[in-house]
Amino acid sequence: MNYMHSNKNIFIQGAISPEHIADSIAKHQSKYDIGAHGIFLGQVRGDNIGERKVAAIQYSSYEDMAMGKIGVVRETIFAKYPLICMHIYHSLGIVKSGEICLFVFTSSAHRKPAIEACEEMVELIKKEIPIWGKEIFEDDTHQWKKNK
Amino acid sequence: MNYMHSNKNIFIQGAISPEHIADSIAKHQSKYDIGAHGIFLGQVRGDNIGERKVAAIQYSSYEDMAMGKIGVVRETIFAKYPLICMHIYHSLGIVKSGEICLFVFTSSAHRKPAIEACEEMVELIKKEIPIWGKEIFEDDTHQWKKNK
Amino acid sequence: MQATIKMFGKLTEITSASSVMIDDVKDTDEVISILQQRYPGLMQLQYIIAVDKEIIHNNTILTDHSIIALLPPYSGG
Amino acid sequence: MQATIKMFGKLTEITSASSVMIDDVKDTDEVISILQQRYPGLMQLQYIIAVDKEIIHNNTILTDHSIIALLPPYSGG
Repeated sequence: MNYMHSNKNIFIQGAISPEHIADSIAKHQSKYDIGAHGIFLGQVRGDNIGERKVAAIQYSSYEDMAMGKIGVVRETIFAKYPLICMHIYHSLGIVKSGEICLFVFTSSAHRKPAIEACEEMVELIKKEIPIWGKEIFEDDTHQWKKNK
Repeated sequence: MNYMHSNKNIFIQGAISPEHIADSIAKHQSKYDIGAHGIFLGQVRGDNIGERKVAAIQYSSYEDMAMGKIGVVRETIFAKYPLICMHIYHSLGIVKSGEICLFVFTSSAHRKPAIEACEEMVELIKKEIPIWGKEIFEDDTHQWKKNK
Repeated sequence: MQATIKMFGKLTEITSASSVMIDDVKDTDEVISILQQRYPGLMQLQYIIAVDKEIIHNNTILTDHSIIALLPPYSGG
Repeated sequence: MQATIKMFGKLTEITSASSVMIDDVKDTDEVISILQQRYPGLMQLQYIIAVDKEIIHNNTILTDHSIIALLPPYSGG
């Protein structure tokens, strides 16, 4: 219980590397009660907006508030699904197009809870956690990202 | 179109390594139209069945038939969701408890198609692809796995 | 017609082989009937039949080189 | 009461700062009113208000050390 309610830092400076993801997966191979992992990765798109092309997104957060909200959201998800564990990482600072900015990782004995909790957690992160993305274009202009 | 209809081999001898997963993710970082990846990983549980504990699962397949069925199932999913790509890997032979035996990886511009296609693909693999798992216990006895 | 029948999963324990040959058979009903005589344990087990990698639901006439497969319930993943 | 108001996202471009101080304010309505005078551009922008990391929906009396934050629509992920 201690673990699941922990408000540990979800933020990573810069992009989330594929090696970080591999390490997270490898750490779960000694947990013999896990039968399924759900993973969601958000990747920065090199969108063309008019004449301009997105080169990177610069993320910022109200970190103190985000930490508390993540704790609340984790509890909601653990209360709803029989999860064995859940890990969440979000980038701060610059993440270039093609790089990964969000990593949600859920594990359970059978597949349904891991898959459903992962999907719901992604929605909650976008809706409840105070994070802002600033799209930096190749010509050094910018606009503030809007979530759909 | 050539690519999505390809009946390329999904089978890997033994466990799927976290490094293999990291490599697959890294290969998608040059695709600037991708904004979301959905990943499902199946991991062999060390279940206790009565007095016995599962040490490994030995997977076998009717490979010729499986290859054709995977092609059909891929087409179904690509017709239904606006995916940018999808990769599927399943182990054959021995996969020890704690190791990964199934890796489904879907990518799209926005999150919904990647998440939904990944979930549906996992269901279709379990239902439509001729693969069998033999649970090997620590005492060298075995039983044939039954999917729920 | 000579038929080759591929066996999978638990069925391989009944036949102690991954494939079985039968001479002079014309259709799948005949194949199953002969297999059940040869391996009575087969009658206890659940399986579907594929001919040339397609699942069949009715008795099917065999042609030269038909590949028959007996498939117990899948348990991949 | 002296209040510290943290600004986030696009709002930092209006204030050219990540936080703003205001002296002698008693509640959040007063804070917003003063900010709108100081930074008229604020009136064009969408945001919600948090006091001590909790989102508020009505005018809220400030206490010593209250931390006010103006939060434009989130765009994480």
